[in-house]
Amino acid sequence: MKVGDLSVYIDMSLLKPFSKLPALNAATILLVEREERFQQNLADALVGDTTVTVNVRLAKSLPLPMDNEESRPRIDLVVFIINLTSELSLKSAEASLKYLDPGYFLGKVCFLATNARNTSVPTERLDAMRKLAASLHCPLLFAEDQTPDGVNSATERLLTVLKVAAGLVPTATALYLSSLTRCTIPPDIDQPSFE
Amino acid sequence: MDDFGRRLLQRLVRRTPAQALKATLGKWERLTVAQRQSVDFTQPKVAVMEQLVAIFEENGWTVKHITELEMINYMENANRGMWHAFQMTDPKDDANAVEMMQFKEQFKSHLSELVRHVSVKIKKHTDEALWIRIAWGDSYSPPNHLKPTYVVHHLQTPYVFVTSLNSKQKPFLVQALILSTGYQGIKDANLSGQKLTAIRDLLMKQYQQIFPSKYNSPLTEKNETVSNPHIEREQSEHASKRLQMACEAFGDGIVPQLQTAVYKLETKFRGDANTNRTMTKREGPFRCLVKFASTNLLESFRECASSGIASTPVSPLLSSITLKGRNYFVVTENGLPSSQT
Amino acid sequence: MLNMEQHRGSAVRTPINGVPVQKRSKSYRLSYGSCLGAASRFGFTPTLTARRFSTTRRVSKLHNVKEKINADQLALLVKMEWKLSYVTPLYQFRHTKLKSYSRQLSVFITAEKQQGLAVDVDRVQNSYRVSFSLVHGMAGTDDAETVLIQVHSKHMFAKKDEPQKLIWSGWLTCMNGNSDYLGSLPKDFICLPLFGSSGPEDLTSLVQSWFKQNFDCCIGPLEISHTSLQWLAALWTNCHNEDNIQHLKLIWSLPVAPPLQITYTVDPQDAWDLWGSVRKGSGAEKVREEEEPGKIIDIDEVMSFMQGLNSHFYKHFRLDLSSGSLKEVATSLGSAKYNGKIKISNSKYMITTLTLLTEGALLKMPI
Amino acid sequence: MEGASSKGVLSHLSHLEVVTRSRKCEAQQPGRVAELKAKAAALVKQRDQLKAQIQIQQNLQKLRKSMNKHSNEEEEEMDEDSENSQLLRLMARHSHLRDLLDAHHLIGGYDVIKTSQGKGMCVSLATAYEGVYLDTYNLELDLKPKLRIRRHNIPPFIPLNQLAEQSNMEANIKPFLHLLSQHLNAFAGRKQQLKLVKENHKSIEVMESNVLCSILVLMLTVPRQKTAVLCTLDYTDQTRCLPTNARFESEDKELLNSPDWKKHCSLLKDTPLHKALTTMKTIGSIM
Repeated sequence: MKVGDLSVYIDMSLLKPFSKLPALNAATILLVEREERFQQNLADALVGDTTVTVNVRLAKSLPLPMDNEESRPRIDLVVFIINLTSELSLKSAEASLKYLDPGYFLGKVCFLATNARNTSVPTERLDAMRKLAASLHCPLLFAEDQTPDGVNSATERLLTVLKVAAGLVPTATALYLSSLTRCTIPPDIDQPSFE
Repeated sequence: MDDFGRRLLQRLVRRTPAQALKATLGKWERLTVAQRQSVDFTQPKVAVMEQLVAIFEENGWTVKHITELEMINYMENANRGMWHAFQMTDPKDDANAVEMMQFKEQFKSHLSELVRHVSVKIKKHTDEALWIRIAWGDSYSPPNHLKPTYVVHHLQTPYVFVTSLNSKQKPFLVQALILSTGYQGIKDANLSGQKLTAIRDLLMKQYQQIFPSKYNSPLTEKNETVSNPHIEREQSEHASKRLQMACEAFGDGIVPQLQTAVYKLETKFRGDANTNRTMTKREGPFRCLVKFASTNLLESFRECASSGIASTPVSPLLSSITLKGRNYFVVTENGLPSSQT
Repeated sequence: MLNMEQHRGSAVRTPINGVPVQKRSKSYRLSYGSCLGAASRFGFTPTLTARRFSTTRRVSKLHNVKEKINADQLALLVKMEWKLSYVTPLYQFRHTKLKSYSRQLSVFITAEKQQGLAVDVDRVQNSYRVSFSLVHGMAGTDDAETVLIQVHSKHMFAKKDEPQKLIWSGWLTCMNGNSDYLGSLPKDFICLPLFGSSGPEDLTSLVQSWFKQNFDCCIGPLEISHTSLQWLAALWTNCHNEDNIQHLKLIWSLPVAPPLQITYTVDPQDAWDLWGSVRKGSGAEKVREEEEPGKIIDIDEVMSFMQGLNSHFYKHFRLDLSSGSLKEVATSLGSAKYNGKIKISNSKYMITTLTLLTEGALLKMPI
Repeated sequence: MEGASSKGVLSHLSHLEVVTRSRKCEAQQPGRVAELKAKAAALVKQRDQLKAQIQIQQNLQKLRKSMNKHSNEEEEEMDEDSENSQLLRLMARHSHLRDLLDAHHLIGGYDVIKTSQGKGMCVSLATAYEGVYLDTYNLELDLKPKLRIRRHNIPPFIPLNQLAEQSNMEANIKPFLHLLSQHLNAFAGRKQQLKLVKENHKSIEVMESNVLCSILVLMLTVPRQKTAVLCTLDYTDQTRCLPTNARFESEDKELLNSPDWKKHCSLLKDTPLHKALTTMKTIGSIM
């Protein structure tokens, strides 16, 4: 495949952060969740915010279908919702990453993990999650998806990150916020201690 | 009333919840309204038992009446024990014209020729289904009313549903059925379950099926919930296509409440080619038994397909539950379409 | 304050004020430590190491357990299905004082039981008899000895001379616990992290509350994690060439409404062939390994073994098992359930299984 | 000083702005002309296309007329370029079939649509009785490797497989669909009649019926002496919704031999049941 084709391929389905002009006092957030359950509650809570008109786009995975390319507003923040009790949820999120323009990874992507406290979550998956977020310098938020307060607190935190990512907060840029909140892991995370 | 009758009645009273017993007595025309009122169902079972025994003795009713009562009770709540479905094959041309009276006489006469002591009771249920209660005896012992076999047959259809039938009794029942219905053979329909209504509706296609049609399928209209204008589902066509395929494979709305499906796989190993190269080249079958269980299996499968846990189009193994009306499969190498790999 | 020497290579955690405090607050410090330890799993405080399962396991075949452990104790261990719990280190538990513990526990149970019932005292008095006993030979080099607890009782209305029935049994063990961790415990603490119980629930909670009161420890339910279940599936399949496992049964549950349960039972010989095909170095190294006393099994082999089973399943049903969770693994050698129920039916593989479960329990220990 | 230089700079900037604006509109002029030329070319192309389509339609009409007249003489003027006429003949046949399908849909026969990317088709058969649309039944068929019924919701007492063999479905599906539609409509008609009888004639008790409605036993009462007459109707021919045989039984033998009741017998055999019963009631021979 010649480089030319490659670029066409990449360009075609790649989601770009600055390909369109932003709307006035509005922000658009894309929630990507394989299970398509928590994202619905989050969406209903997010659009409730009165200070900013929030547009929510819901998707099961990337790439997004081409045909509603024109009608889709510029996406300011991409949130990958990962249900830690399902291996498939993490794999599907990982597979979607390659459809994001590198520009997104400067503070416009964040991971939201649910069911982290569930004991059926093997520690290896939790570490893989943290390593993925750390390697992409993205923040890793944890949320409780079963209770309404869990949904509300997750919505609050997403709204703050979204407002910064959409440039609606004069004093902070997306990159600056992500450098403060990005996930880090201890250096010896890989070293097994039960030899 | 002899103590065998008493034991039979006691078992019936003990096994049936008070309300159901009351309803059954209601349906049993033999009791006058006064007699029915006299039985106080709020009392413990022992007291209810005594009252019933008194009424039975008062009317001089025998074991025959008790078995009649038991049959009505069984017909009302049949979802217990394990029901097996059979399908009669190669019908003669008059098979469709069999009429109830004619079937009743022929079945009773054929069966009593084959088995010396047998008690047969045939009743028609409200849904036109024929219920047959058979108490088997043999040349020495009288019919054993404690372990009756129940058979349900819908006239003009090849389907028969049987519960608590042992292998010794089976040939006699089969012979009697064939002779009295104008069919010439019978085969196991590979369908069994605890809920008679579920396996009957599945086999006789008495449930809402979705077919591809020109017009906008009712499914998409149903779930276009009016959501907030600011929320937009990007892959909504994928979702509706998945839902359409899920409903086409497993039915729409209320589906027969099947609870298990069993697959005996005897196909070659089919891992992903690069990691299990040695296994895929292996000659023999990779034998395994897969059992799916859920309180409502078809609903679970439907949600698997519509939520994407199962990829669509649905695997022919799963969709053949509804297509063929079966829930037991032996899958061999040729049984599986080669395109499956 | 106790100076908790950390695992090799990681920063030593020094307590905040460093002043020695009496016993009561110490356990508080310890339990505080455990939640801190748990917190470290969630990536907030980078200083503490998150521990996890070892990635390789030695299957020691030489342990012929039969000679070392006394017969009827072994029979009991093999017969029952045990409910697992984890126990934090016991403070001042002495293997020498088992006799007095038996008496104390018996009195404790009788007192607790008596509160509920207004029955004349002497009949109830001798109805619960507890016996603590040591299980020799069921411990690694530097593990504490395994303790077996049995509660006999006569039924309330039984006649005087009727023999007492065994109504509840339990054991505490530590099988090949991590030597660094065990070494790091101060001398008055004994670590028997794995607690198995079989019998009525109320007696189990009575015994557990007695332990909590007397040895200042925390006891909680211990699930068998997804990874441990996969390890057990591989370990048991690995034994097929010596003891026929009859079948490898895996029970998955998928998160749909109503929940879907899938029982995937594989023919033992086919499972063994698949296991053989994923073993690394099934070529040359395998021969070298034969001479070694125990074979080394690697986590990647376990993963590709499960991956092989799942992709075979997917190719038939186009249903991805990894979207659900593994709930139970069973063979003729034993069965393990996610909710913490274990049955070891063949004594030969008790050591490996208990080692795995001990590791799971140690993960719950405070740092 | 600082203000002057800035003024200098500002004026320079505005001058540059003026220059660019003027240059842009000159460039505009030639662009405008090219744009118009392209538009013209596109319009010409579209016109030619439409012309060609009209030409094809005309040929199709001529062909369809000749096909309908089954005129066997060869259409000389058509075959100058055989490949083109071949295509036209195919298109004609296609539009002919499409019209046939629409017709079937209109007269309530059946609808056929393609499914699973052409590998299968789904037939939906509508049933109606006395102008009232009743149930619609569906049949999904696999075309490859051979015509086979894949899925259907036909009730089990309609012998679908026998009908398929009998009308040799695999060879030609039209007779099979016709036969099946007959069976289904007859069944729907019989069921509808039974429903109407139960609704309109409460006084007449239905003693016996079956799922296929192929047998019916009614209890009639003669007004004066209140003698009971048992009327049995047999619908042995399942493609018709009228009984093939009707017979009466009663203690009062000679009542049955009376001419009225003979007439009733044939009446029941050629008129729908609910209508026949109303006429018998008006004559006064039954309650």
